[in-house]
Amino acid sequence: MLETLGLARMEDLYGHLPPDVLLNRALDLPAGKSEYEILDYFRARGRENAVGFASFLGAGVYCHYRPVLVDAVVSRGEFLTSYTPYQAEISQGTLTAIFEFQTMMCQLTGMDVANASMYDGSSALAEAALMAMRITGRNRVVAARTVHPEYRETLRTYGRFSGMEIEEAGYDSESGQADLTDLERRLSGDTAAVILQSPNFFGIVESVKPAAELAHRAGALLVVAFTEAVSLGLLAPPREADIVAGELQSFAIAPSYGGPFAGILACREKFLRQIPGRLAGETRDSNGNRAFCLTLATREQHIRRERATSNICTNQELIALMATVFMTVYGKRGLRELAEQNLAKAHYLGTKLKRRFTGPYFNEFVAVSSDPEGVNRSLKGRRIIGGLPLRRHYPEVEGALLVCCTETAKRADMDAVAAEMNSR
Amino acid sequence: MLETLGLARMEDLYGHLPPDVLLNRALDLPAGKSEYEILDYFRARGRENAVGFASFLGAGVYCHYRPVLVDAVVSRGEFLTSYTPYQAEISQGTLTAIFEFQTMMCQLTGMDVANASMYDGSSALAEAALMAMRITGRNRVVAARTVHPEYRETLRTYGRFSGMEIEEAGYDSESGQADLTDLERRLSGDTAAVILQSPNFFGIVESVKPAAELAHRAGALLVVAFTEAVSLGLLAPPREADIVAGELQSFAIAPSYGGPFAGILACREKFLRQIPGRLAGETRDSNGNRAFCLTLATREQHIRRERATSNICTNQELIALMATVFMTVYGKRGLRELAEQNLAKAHYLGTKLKRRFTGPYFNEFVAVSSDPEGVNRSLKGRRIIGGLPLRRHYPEVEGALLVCCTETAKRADMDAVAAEMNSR
Amino acid sequence: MIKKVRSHPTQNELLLFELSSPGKKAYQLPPLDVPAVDPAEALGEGNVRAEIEGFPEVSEVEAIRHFTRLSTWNYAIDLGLYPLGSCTMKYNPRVNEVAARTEGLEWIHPYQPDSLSQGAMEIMAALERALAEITGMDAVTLQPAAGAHGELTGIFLVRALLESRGNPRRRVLVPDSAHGTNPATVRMAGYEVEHVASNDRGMVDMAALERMVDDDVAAMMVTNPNTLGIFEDEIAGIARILHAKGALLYMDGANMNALAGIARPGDAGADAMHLNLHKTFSTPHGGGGPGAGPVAVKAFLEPFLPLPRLLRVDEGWRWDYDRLKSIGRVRAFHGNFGVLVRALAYILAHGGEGLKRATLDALLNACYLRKLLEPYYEIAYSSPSMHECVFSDRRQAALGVPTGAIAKRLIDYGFHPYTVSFPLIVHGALMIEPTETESKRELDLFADAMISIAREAEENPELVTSAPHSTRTSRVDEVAAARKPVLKWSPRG
Amino acid sequence: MIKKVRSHPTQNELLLFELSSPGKKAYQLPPLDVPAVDPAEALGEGNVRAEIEGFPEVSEVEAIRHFTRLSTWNYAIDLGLYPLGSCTMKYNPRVNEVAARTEGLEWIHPYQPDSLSQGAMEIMAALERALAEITGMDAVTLQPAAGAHGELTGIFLVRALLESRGNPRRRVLVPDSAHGTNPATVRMAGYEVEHVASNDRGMVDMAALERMVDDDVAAMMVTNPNTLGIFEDEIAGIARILHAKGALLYMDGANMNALAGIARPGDAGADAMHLNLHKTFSTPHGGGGPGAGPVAVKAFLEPFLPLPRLLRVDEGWRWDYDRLKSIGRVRAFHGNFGVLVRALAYILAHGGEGLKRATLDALLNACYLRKLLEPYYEIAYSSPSMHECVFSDRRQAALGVPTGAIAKRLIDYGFHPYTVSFPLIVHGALMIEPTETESKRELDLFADAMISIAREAEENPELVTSAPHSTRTSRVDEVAAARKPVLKWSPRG
Ligand SMILES: Cc1ncc(COP(=O)(O)O)c(C=O)c1O
Ligand SMILES: Cc1ncc(COP(=O)(O)O)c(C=O)c1O
Repeated sequence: MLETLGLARMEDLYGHLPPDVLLNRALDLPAGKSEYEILDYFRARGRENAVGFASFLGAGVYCHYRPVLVDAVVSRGEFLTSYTPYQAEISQGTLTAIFEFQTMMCQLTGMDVANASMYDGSSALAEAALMAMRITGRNRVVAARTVHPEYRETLRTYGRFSGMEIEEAGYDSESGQADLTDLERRLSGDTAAVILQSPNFFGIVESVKPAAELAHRAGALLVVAFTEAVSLGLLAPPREADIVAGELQSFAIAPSYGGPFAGILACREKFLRQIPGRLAGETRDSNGNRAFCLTLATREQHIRRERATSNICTNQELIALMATVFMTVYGKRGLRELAEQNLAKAHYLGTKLKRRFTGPYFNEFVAVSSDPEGVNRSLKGRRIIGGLPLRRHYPEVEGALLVCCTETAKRADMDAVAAEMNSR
Repeated sequence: MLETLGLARMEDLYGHLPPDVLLNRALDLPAGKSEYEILDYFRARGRENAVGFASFLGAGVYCHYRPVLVDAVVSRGEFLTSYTPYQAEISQGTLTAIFEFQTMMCQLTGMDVANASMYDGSSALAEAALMAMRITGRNRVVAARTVHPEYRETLRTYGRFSGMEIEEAGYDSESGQADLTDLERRLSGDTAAVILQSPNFFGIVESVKPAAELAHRAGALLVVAFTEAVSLGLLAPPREADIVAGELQSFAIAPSYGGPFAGILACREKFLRQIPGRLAGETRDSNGNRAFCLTLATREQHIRRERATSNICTNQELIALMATVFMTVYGKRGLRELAEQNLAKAHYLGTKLKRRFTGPYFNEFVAVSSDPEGVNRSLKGRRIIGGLPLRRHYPEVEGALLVCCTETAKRADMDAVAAEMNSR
Repeated sequence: MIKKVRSHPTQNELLLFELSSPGKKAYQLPPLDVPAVDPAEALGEGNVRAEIEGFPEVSEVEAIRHFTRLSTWNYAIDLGLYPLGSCTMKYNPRVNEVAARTEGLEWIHPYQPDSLSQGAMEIMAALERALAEITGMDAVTLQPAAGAHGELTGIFLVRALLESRGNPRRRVLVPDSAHGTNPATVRMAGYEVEHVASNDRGMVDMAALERMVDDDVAAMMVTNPNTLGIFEDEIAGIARILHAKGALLYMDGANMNALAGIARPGDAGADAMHLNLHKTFSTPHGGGGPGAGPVAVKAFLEPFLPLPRLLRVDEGWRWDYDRLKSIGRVRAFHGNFGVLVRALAYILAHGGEGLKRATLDALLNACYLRKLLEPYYEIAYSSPSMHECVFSDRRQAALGVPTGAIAKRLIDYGFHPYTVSFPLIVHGALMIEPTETESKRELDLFADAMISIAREAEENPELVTSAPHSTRTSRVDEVAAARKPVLKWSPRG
Repeated sequence: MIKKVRSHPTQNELLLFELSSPGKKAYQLPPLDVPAVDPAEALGEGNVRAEIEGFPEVSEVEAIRHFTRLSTWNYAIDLGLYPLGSCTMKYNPRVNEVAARTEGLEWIHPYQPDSLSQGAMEIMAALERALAEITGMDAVTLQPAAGAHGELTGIFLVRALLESRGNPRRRVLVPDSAHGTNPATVRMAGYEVEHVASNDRGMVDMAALERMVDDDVAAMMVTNPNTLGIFEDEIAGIARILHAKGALLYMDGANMNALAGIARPGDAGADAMHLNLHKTFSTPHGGGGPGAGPVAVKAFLEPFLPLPRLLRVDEGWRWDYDRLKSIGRVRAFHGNFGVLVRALAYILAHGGEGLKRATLDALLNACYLRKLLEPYYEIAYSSPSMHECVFSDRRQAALGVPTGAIAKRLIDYGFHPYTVSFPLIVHGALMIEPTETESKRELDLFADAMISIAREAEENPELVTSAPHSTRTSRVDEVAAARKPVLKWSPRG
């Protein structure tokens, strides 16, 4: 091939680059390794993390069973190694799956429209707020402090440079739900959105309906976030919301130290033109057969450039596909049964412990302890990872652990946690 | 569907069976389990076996690296969940792979024809002996005692009821090679086959050529077996043999406590009609395109019934496919380099130990020890599985371990074995 | 009208040897951590080979594309109904594949000490127990690698037993409807095959049997349900006739998918039988294996089973080699363990209830298809069908459209054909086994296709006889392949 | 003549909702080992939902067949060349997938104590080190989830820095050849976009730049090589002009596949840049993600990086949240860790030498294709190509065959099309990036196809404009899809 190009050496391929930008030495990296050495390396690193521990951590990342079908499907090269389906005629597999995903997301959330995925729940929430600003032409956002702290931090970063003003509304120290009176107090004529999360960070189910009424009365939109998608199998969907932003990690996605996950944005029909991200739509091919394609691209950066609804391009399609397979495997009854098992497990442990809040909870709750760190330390000795100490994010909630029990929680481990916490 | 059949209950589907043959109770088996419980069960069983041990066991089953591509390929449903390729027009994938497999087997063994696989090396060897009887019309077989003991046991079982008389020829207690003079002494006018294995059970390379001359002089066929396929990357192929029977486990097949593996039969052109098992052949389709199909079925049971060359039907196709991917990944240079690494590792340890035999060895050898069991016991404490004590199969070789070192053997572990064995 | 498939481009691909170019590689080995050794020195010049003539050299991406492209030329269960009669092509739960890849099961050596293999041995013991319960037999060997291997083991057992009684006898009876492996097995065990005719109900002719059984008959091999998908309802009587003359009843259990949970061969008088784990107990067929063919026997045959046997001792499981009457090994090592794991996973997933439900669904699907197709195809025998139904092509053959052509035409309709021309006693057999894992929708589509082809046979036979028309590879010339066999690639083409 | 593909039947398939029938299930949960809880009691009537309207109910075999059938409708890297310009669709070694599934990496929670996460943190630290070395920058954040997310993070950093200096400034310069994410990002960071024209060599017009840069310019986003596949050889000069006015040079590193091992943006004056790990450092694109877009910066920007940061202390790694100047998080948790594992696996496999070799092969393949196609298609700019080459459809458009039609026709020839109509400054762009993992054979077949289409454009334009002709789905009506959007399935169709 070099001959074809009339070149002598491979280096001639970049002979035209200015010498001063060239790297005149070899990269300072170890020599290439065989796949066996590479796997040994990662297995060794893996052993330096907690392996085979029982865990009661939730707080936005949940450990659920993963049906084996999920891996069987996403391992197929036709899904794994294809690009964003711009060329519809040879991408119908991905496009059909996205269309099914969008449909199931609407069925779960009660919204009219859902996109093909966002990076994660936190960036989806930030985009939802920006979306609300575009829709309302207002610039203030009121977020409940019961929204996941890292979601609020992400919101702040996105908001900081886009003229978004963010206020946080407190919560009822009894119930652990957002304090709607405080929230109402903060509404004004330039409030673009009210942001709630349900179940909230404390695991407590929020009252979406009254919040929606407050927001709408003030001419603002209600944005509802979720971090535990399994709860949608049992909880009433946030139909009263205008935009729903969520995280699908619970749908067969391994915790993987925090990613890759898949965010989702869903909204009412009328806000369709303002939703960011990819959308697959139904249409026909020239033979009249049903077909699908990416649509409404005029919202997107590659067409609209600086006037796009967002700069998002690559999203999390393969993860959304995993979630789609997960939803297919569990189906209508399975997702319900799964949610009910989560409910039962969490309430089994929840009733044994002193809980900080009284509001209804799904699969996690805040447990009070005189010595949270001490509890975790001695549980660690028994290869159990206890709950998440709330100190850092909620200094006012002293001596508390956020404890999560999914369907994978074993009774014996829960008993051990209860014994440990009640022994102090 | 029951209505369509005009039936009321599912049980009516077998209402015509005589009551006395019906099972009038439920099967005494535990209730059905979820996939999570099933995987837990097998993981628990797995932990009851040696996991993460370094192992120096060979003796017909070898631990080699498995390229990740092998699993990626055989996990594809189109290979995994298809049947024997009787319908060529929708089985060209499997048929093409078999044709490539047969070709590579011929390239490796130096034979003209290879079949699509047998159950394993031992049954392949037994079939080779039966094949030799059919070809020569004779009924005696002389097998060297250096052939894998379990292969010889299998041969005996197959031979016992088919009128085969089996004699075993001894070995040179110096070199560890088959004793050709003893072997020659046992040849007679009704010897159908002489059977050698190379490298033999002691890991020693046999001299195929002189054995072939002896056999042929007596009008018998030479059957050469192999258990360590990787050796074919480095050793001269047994061209002088008439039939080659081998085990391909070394080609990316996990030890899996002894199976499934894949046997192979290869032979000279002129014996083609007597070879058992499936054969894929090249032909054309009605458009003149190259195509492949199963061929020469008149040798097989489904056509020839009691006059078939064998009763084999289902064989080990998926395993043969794994071996095909393995051979493709390593290729011409890789298989050589792999074999040379095996040679180097075995000789590194071999030269540190007192070896029982002087013949040339590939990746295993017999090491002498005053207390083999003691050595293994203390190695086990260090999570090392030592060599195989020869006592059971070769009582005359007292105080000996059959030690194998593949490319996966780590220098430190080999040093540990050497230290342990030389310390007594 | 073809509803099930549409045409789409599939990638062409050369053979590996044609793709190959010198210097390409798809492998990398870790650096050698010991001194290299000169092969010629270590092994002797003469023992070292030259480079492997013609062996492929390709890159990693070429390798994965090669096999991925090839795979797209295959039909498979994962793509649709695969109604091969007698083959029980059911869907095999993917969890079985994951179970078989458990590290502590996949990477263990058959020679590691029993003390380090207890988990594997417990799995085998648990499977032996379950299979004994399901078949109604007393003991099970898991060593045979496939059904035919199991048959061979079974007839070896019969012969060993009879020899121990002083006379191995000479003949083994095989119904004329039997699978080819049966007679082939009989010969490999040194017996003569004697065929037993079927009666007009598609069952063993009892009168004929009475006449044939004498004390030179070693055994009879009966498949039940037989290859016509018909239950031999005289099975107990067959056993009585044989036993009265000191002969044994061997049952070919390949069709156990029709009985699991509702009837047990052991209760009906079978003395020995094999099971095809890769059929009834779900190991993906992998284009032709691997499988496993355990043999279950009554207590009096147990001493003859292949060695070693699992033995329960205080410390746990032990392999017992000390068995004087054993026929010896039928293969090296402990059997196709990976397949055994899949079978146990399947049994654990179903439980007793689930196995029976699967059986009932298998019967339902077969009877449903028979019902839909009977108006268009001639059923071979009027007796009720169990897990499969067998038609004759008489009606279509009269129009010049034999079973083989109908099969090829099914491909255009998006289905894998049924089993063609077997059993032999049926004129142009169409042998259809849907299995329990197929949905009504898939069955209805299949019936539509079959009915549409029946119509084509009348209106446009040529269309059927020249099928398939839609595949990347059109009708393959199998005659030419056999006339001058080309069984390997060679540079000159 | 079409050499690469042949037609074959592919299975049709309904949507899950159409397949669904009540009572079917593909799941089973372990029995509950604690008392069941009444949802209404625990949560309150009003909080409990009715059944999920329309949610699917299918069996396990229907589920796997559904997705397997769908998959066969896709083109993919595993099937062949995927020359999407700017997307770097290279083959991603399968070992990466295995590495990412390591139990101790896949099943760890981001909130488990640092003491139980040291392996994960070491992996991230090692990757940060490697990326800094490859880019010639001082510090790296791995938090961004994709390239565009990295851009956003990068411009946030620029703005935070400038604000800390007292004036964020108002404008960010973006070449007219830039990828759409660049201007979109600028707006999201509250800046105005100002476009910089390209000169006739397809590079930034330095004179124009001189004029535009003043102390109201915050930064310029430069892609290098740019989207024309041309190296901006004045890059150092661009940096000088910007720096002279206190503005920053942000580099879009999406095309790093053309530079790794031969040149480092940091050495050429870039202050901040992102990398698309899913392009240059190999994560399979998965039909649209996931990816990762780490941002590498010079030391003076390090204090502003998102928190938390990895901190080395005596006990090992710790997450440091105590960073006053940080812009804060750009997402929850620690980034797309699974993608980071794949990237490190790729870097470990290649090493420094291997990365350079890959870069050279990428250049070679692109230049080779350009050479073969130049006689038939009009190259957009005469400047030398790096890792991709961009043609214009002028010659074919004149015959009524625009780039979009040529792209669709490529499908009939068995290839995925190139990137169509981007960059915008090229009339009907054909943007071709073969990547280093393609073989000469595949490139030659692609060139043959392109040349054959060029001929068809002259002899039979209609054939090209009505393509594709061979796919199961013919030309899709995207206009209708956008006119009245149907974005979800509903019972009434
Ligand atoms: C009735 C019957 N018996 C025996 C066999 C042989 O089993 P295998 O193919 O596992 O050797 C089969 C398989 O085709 C069969 O259908
Ligand atoms: C030049 C360029 N910049 C930025 C991006 C955006 O990267 P991502 O898709 O990962 O967000 C792309 C990807 O298409 C690109 O090609």
